[in-house]
Amino acid sequence: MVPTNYYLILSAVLFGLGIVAFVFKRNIITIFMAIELMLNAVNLAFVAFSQSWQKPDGEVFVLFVIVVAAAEAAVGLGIIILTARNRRSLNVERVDLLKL
Amino acid sequence: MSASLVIFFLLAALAVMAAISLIAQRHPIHSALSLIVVMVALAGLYLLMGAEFVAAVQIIVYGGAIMVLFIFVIMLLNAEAEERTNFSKLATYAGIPLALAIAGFIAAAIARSSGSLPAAEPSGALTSTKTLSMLLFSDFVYPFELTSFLILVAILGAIVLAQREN
Amino acid sequence: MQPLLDHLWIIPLLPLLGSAVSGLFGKTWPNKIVNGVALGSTGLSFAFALEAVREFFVGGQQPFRKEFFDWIIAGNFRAGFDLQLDQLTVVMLLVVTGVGFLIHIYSTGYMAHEGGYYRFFSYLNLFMFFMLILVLAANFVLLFVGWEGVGLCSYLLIGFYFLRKSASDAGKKAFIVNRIGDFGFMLGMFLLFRTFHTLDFSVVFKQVAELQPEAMGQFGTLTVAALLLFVGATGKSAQIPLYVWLPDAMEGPTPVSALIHAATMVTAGVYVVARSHILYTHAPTAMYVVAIVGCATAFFAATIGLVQSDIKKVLAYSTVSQLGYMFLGCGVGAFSAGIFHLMTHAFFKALLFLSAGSVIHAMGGEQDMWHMGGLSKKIKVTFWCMLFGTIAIAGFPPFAAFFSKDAILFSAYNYDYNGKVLYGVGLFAAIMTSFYMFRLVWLTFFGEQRCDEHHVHVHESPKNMTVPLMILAVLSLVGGWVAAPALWGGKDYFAEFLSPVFGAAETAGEGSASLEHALSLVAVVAAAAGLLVAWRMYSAKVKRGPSTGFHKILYNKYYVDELYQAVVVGPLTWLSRNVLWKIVDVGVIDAAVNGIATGTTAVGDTVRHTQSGNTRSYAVWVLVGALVVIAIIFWPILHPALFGVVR
Amino acid sequence: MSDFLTKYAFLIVPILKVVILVFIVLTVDAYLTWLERKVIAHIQARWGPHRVGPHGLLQPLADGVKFIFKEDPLPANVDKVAYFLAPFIALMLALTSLAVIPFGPQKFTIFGYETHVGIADVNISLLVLFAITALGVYGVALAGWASNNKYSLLGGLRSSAQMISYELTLTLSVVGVLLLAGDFSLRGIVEHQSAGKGVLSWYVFPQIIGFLCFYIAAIAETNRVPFDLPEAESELVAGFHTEYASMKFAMFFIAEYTSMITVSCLATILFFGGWLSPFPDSWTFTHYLPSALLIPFGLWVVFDGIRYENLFGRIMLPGVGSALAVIGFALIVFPTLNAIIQGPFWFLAKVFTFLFVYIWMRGTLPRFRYDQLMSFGWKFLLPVSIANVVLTSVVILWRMH
Repeated sequence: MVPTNYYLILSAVLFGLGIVAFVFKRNIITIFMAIELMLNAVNLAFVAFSQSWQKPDGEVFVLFVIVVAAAEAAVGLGIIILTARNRRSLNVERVDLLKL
Repeated sequence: MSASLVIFFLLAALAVMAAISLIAQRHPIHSALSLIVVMVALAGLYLLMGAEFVAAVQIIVYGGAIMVLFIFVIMLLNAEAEERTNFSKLATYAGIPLALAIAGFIAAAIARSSGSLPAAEPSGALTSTKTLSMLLFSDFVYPFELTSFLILVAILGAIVLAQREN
Repeated sequence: MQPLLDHLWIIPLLPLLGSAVSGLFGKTWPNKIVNGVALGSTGLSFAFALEAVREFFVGGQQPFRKEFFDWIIAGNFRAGFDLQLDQLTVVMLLVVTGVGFLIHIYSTGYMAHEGGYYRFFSYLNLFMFFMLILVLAANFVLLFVGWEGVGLCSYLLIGFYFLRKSASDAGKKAFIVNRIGDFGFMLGMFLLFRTFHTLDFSVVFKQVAELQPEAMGQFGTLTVAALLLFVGATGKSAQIPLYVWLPDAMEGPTPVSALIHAATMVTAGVYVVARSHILYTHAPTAMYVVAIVGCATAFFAATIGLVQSDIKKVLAYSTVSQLGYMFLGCGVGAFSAGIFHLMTHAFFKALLFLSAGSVIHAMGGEQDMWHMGGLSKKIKVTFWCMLFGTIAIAGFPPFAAFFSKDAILFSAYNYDYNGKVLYGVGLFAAIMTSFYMFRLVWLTFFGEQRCDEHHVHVHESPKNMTVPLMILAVLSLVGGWVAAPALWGGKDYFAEFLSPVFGAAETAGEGSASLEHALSLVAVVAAAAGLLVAWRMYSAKVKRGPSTGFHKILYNKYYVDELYQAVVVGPLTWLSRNVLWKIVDVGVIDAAVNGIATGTTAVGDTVRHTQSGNTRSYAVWVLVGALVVIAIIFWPILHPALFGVVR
Repeated sequence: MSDFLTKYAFLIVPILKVVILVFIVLTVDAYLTWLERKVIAHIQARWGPHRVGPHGLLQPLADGVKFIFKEDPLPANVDKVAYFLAPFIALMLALTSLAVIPFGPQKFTIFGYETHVGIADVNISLLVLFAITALGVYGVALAGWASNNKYSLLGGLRSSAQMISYELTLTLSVVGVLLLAGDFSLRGIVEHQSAGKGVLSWYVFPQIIGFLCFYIAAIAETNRVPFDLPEAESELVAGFHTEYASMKFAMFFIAEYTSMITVSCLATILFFGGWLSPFPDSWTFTHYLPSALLIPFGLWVVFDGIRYENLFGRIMLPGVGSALAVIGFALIVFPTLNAIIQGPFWFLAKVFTFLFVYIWMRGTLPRFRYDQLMSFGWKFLLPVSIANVVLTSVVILWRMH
């Protein structure tokens, strides 16, 4: 059988890659994808734990996470569309009104 | 080296590769495709662990709805390859090391703490959809209803955001 | 069945409601409505008090005590809203509500033309509330609430004409002087709590009663506690050395002087001493001090009263000296006599003050006796009332003070520790009392009129002022008769009534009836002597002579105020200005505040630059935060890992 | 040799089954095109293909050859990866979805390895099916985007939007069946429908609303008329596969028809009792229905064949007809064979009916306008299917108590 902490380490690695993408990418949509990647990594950890402890709660939680991700995608992409319309660019570094 | 271990390593390698390509690709569509691959690989891992329902939902919702939404938006905005600007000195120099540091932290913590966990094996009774739905509608019923409300809010928000004011 | 006793809280609550209503909404109301509220609440609480007393008597005079709700609970300390009703309380309750009600009626006439009418009655009702709390309280803490409350109301009412600087100064003086006394009182309470771990009267006094009385000249816990409480009493009841505020308090409206500074509030000190009589009987030293202070005050104030020209000042000093008598009574162990004198004094001193107020009202605000004279024809009612009061205070039989003052002096005479001296001084003070009172009468009502008709139009006061006067006059006549039988061998019904409270504490009383007759005869003679001297000096045409020598000293009240100014106030002011203000406030507090402000600005200026507006930089900041949090969470797992220590 | 087979049966048998299935499916696809052209032609009072082979029976072969040998131009600056990936995704998913569909009841053993009719028998086969169809969007969307052509892009956008919208309905309409059956496995669902009263126990009767929603949504999912907006030739040239030619185009084509088959199978299984006979088992004579159909048809083909205009036809058609007739007789002669054939027979019959309805609709119905499509999907179909779910669950609860 596969030891649980293999899964956990894999999820940690994916999470880290998600963070890297989060800071490294400039395209706002891709950054959003990075967030989704992190969520997936977390889901993997959840499932691994729930299977390891033989408790289904973790999987229920994964379902919730997926729902939240869906809602987030809907709103986030709406925001992205708006930003792209107004700023004529998807590069986050060109969206820098957030200063004094 | 049992078969499941082999499958695990194949899928894990696939997932990591795809994640790396998500970072490496310049075009958002390619990033999205690699992300889809990651998700499929994760679904495979769920199956390997015996969480069939979650695997299916993972593909149906993530692969079938969310990522399609992403691609749809990318097409809609006709996004082209990203320009690798470096206006943020901080992100350029400190970003990647910090990210790796965090990942290392977590990985190290897991490696040191979770060695004694029982292996994540598939067990029929556990992940039968019946069990999940029972749990979902008994213990987690209020969170469940809340999520429905959340989705409603998200729909409204998306509509309000996306409509052109006229 | 005690329908009202079980809801004793109603009695104090009514004046509070009246005060709140007239204070909050009365500003725009016509005087009639304010009268309705004020008189209604006071009268109702008087009626309820009567009912409560009736139930008390029906219930066989069982001391009543009830805990209505918990007010403070901290550890093993409990201070509840507990009210009690025993014989002593009955006396105080009736005096406070009854006299208070009369004075309220009087005020409706006296204040009719003043501004801030609703304010006045709001304060007055508030005072009634706190006074009732004070007399009904069943533990020291609640009593202290009333204590401070009446102090506050006294301050507010003395400074009622706050546009007049002298008035507001007098208010502040009263307040501050009382602070000193209250400080002593609080220390006393702390000491009692530290000793007995509770402040309930019943518990404390029961424990005290079980203790061994301390010897004379011994300063044990009980003595110190008793003395500290007495410090508070001196402050509230204007005894040496804290009496100085009372004469100035005459700046307030006359009804206030009558109610607060003659009848009720100033007697609170006496009440406290009598209430904790067990404590005092177990601390003879403290009792001796009380007796001496009381006696000295009685004499001292009387001497000052001899030469004052302001009618109210005379009465003020007479109040001080009468309070001295009460303390003398308590000090020599004749608590019932002290309380008895408290009651009678409440009647006749209220009567005197109100009559004086009526005179002032008639003279259109004139208070200097040298500008009066010959008023007896003009304002008959006031004259007769004033005369009744004077005779009463002077101690002629069968008026009230004859019995009460007589009882006190008698007890003093029988006091073990050179009681004869106390008796002598008290007697001399009695002579002076009757002197300055008759002096007041002659200067005010006889002789030729020293004011010109053109400015002042002398007129009798309206009914709502004269009626209370008459009632009080009657009271000050008959008020003492409950003790009358003692003269011909009967028994003193008042002492009888109070005996359940004081009981064993009553050390006075021994000594033959013949001696008692002799002493009362002496007292009457003394009063008559004072009357004669006053008649010799002031019945003829008199004009104000130059004040010289001893007279000057007396007229300036022994320069006590100046002394305090030099010794206490001056140094304090210097300290406050040069240390507290210039160093502490400016140097420390303001500096700290401004320093924080400037520091914040400086930090903001530097940190501001991190806000580049670039989203990716913000993302990295998020990462930093996350890293810190994760590090903190995982530290216990990780630190071996980080330092390469392998399991 | 044989022990080798028995040893590796767990590998060999599935591979064999896959090969056979793929072969069958591809053939069926090919002849489905032929059938479609014929039927539509007749609906439109034409002859349809009849040059290549008798009654154009060899037309599919010709098409296949054409696809293989046609030139395959690569449009200017397309996104190569996506451009090549798209058709593969489409075909792969279409074929994979067939893997979980059971075609018959029997379990049989070869090389001592017990297996059944159909590739895989997973207990959440329905979920798997939906998962695969959910991914089906990418083929179309990527194709549309990659080929760097605004018609294609529009086609891709339309198709992705359309597919997402109708997928909801597709899934929700099935929930009713799931509630009744309480099982995710298609085999289990079919077996639940075998309970007692023959036809009446099929889910189409309690779930008629669900069935209608399902079938409409399914047509939309497969981008068939009247929902074929992704390739609306009158507006978008050819929609998402405008830029595709030869084999890649063929892949899209095969994918489309395969998904048609899949959907038909699904409808059969979910609502029409899969391989179950509509008649009660007591009627043994219905077991001869296959032969009773095959023999006359074969004879008619023979009879029609001898009078065919050219020699090739006169040889081929009687051959085919006699072969069919022989099969029919064989079924009568060998009852065991007949018994085995019953399930697949009914299954195929039902599937064929649905396929025919597909073609029929294409022949008759006009195409939706895009806004009509969307409002129909979101404002009518989705609410109805949700209502269906609620109704079903209420009824079930009411039955419980």
